[in-house]
Amino acid sequence: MFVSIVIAFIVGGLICVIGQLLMDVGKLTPAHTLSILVVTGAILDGFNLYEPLIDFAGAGATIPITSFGNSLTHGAIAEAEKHGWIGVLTGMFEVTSSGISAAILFGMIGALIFRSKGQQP
Amino acid sequence: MDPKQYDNLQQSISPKPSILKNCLKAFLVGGIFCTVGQLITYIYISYFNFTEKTAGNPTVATMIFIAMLLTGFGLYKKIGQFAGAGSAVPVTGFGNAVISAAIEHKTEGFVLGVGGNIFKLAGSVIVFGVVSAFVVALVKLILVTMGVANW
Amino acid sequence: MMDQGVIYFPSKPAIIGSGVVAGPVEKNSVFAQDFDRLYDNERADEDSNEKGHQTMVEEACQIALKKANIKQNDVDFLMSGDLVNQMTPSNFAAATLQVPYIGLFSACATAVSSVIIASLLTELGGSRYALAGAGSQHNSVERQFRYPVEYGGQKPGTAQWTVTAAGYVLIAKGQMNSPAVEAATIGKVIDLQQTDPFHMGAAMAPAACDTITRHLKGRGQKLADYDLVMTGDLGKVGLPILKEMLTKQGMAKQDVQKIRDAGAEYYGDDEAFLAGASGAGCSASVFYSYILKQLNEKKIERVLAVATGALLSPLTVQQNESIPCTAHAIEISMK
Amino acid sequence: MKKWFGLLVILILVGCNNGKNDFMATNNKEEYQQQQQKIEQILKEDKHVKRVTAVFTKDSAIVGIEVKPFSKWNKQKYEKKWKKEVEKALPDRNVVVSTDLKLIMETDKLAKKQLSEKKLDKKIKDLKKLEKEET
Repeated sequence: MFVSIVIAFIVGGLICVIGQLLMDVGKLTPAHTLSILVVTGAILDGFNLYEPLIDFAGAGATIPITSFGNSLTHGAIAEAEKHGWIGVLTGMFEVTSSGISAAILFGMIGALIFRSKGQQP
Repeated sequence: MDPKQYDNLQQSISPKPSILKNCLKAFLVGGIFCTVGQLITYIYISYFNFTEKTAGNPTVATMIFIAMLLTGFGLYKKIGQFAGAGSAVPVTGFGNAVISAAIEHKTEGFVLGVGGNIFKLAGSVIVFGVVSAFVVALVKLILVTMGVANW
Repeated sequence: MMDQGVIYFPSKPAIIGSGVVAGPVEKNSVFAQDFDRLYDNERADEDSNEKGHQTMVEEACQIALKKANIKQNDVDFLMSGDLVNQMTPSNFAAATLQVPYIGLFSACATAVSSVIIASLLTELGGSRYALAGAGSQHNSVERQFRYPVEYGGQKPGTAQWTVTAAGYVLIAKGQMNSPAVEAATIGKVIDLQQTDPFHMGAAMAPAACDTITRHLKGRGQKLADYDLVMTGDLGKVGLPILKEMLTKQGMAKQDVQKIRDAGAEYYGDDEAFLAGASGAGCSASVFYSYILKQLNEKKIERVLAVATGALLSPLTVQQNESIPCTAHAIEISMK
Repeated sequence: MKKWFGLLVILILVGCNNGKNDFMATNNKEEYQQQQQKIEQILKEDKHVKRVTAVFTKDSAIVGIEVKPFSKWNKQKYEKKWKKEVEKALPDRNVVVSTDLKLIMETDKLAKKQLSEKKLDKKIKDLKKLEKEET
């Protein structure tokens, strides 16, 4: 299990380094960087490459935002396999709803209980 | 002075970001976020009825909960300034983008302020995720139908 | 002696009162002891950042009036501006103050452009007393031009920190024993195709360079004729760029080295503030507290205060436009 | 922060390595010796397998296979292969084969507890359902 944790650390860290390079060398804004990573995750799953990465690195592959693109594609492909054309459209959020619903929910709760701490550098 | 000349002058004086240092920081912090995620996954597998496959969803939700606390107490922006992509790329960064927008626009009311702006920053991630997933799945479906590829 | 954009005020309108208020973070500023009031709360105990901003404008004006012992009803004009959408903090404060008002926008250079207009009105004999100044509030500016305050984006070392402060002066007809506005130069809008919104210093330095050069030429002066030349918010990176530009134009190196920048000095050496301070409140709070105090105490006699402003909006940045900038200068003297 | 983190890692390590160094753990019923050996034979030679845990009853069997960390990349492919081989070796049983950590942990627990055949059958059925879950 220790080895798995170390692998998660290294793989997750490396994905973040790719993001940092996109921002520093590619001069991209965070929004552009994250969008590119999400698209990359979606494409990797198209080639059946992201699931092995998850098997290998565990949270090192599921925590970075790339996994969001992966699970969207995964849902779409799984449904397409079953239902054909229509499945591509309907399967999308089958696997990934938790990230978005959690973000919306905790965003709302956050807005209810917190106030911008604001000015500390 | 023409713009090109000025740009050279300006760049010779402006400090350059240390890319190596930034990458190291991103690696370290990003790695720590993923390690925490891995530990949470183990907790869900050990103490609840989740398999490796299904533990992903509750783990992501828990990470976003952590992001809410860090954002609410004003810590996430400090981590972000230090770590750059190390805190932006993990799903907690997605959570921070959503939650910070929600807190920020609270003064404009819950419907138009929070509701209308909650995806101001994170929306593009969802949009591009969905569009690219659609295209990838569609291409794959076509290729499989043509018999060029397998599922 | 007419030069493009240079104005000379023979009647020497006087700055007879000033009020500077600032937020809690600004307590760490090296200029903090010169400020009139420091809030413990960045929203000045109001419920929104914009309301807090408005309160700061109102209080700064009231302090300026009180110091000069002038009644609100005797003030003929208010010239004010800020960085929030449609300048609502200034507009709303004007509604409270009930003084004839024009809102001005020169981004961070409003700190000086407002004083230029107020001095002109005074010079023309149209104004007995005129309030002028500008302010900025960190949160409201940050969320408009960049990201929500709590968003964890990484800023590069060239980024600057928007100050929470407001600085206002009361301008009256020329009189003895008050700092006088002798001349001013209105800035051109200069655009050298800089595009990085996290590197305002580089975008604004050429505008400051142009304004300083024109002012000196128009007045037939050299840098050495001033006891203090201070720019507004070029920051720790922008200031050396300006110095390099001026040196390249043949100004004496030892004089150029004496130019100071309010933004670069504002928070001292604290690295958390990256390249230093910025915002309309940065130049306004330093010019109208520290500089006026130095003049009033007769430590210095002649000052050139140059406020720089970046004329961008989030929209133009996203549409990949460059950042045009301006700089307005006033020459204040004490005899 | 770092200290706590280190402590957690150590706790997990200690928790996992409680002297289970044998290749295979089972519920050790004598009547199923033969099946046990069959499974061990199949998996012992495989260089990707780190450890096996298995529980047998008359009607069903569950085999949890822990994959070596660096072989996990192709885990799903191996799992399919092992599934086939194990099913072939135990043709008359309802078999669950999994490389999932949860299934391995539960099988370990079952192997330690002395439960009746009926209860074991039910547990195995539940685990099979759990394994099939997608989200």
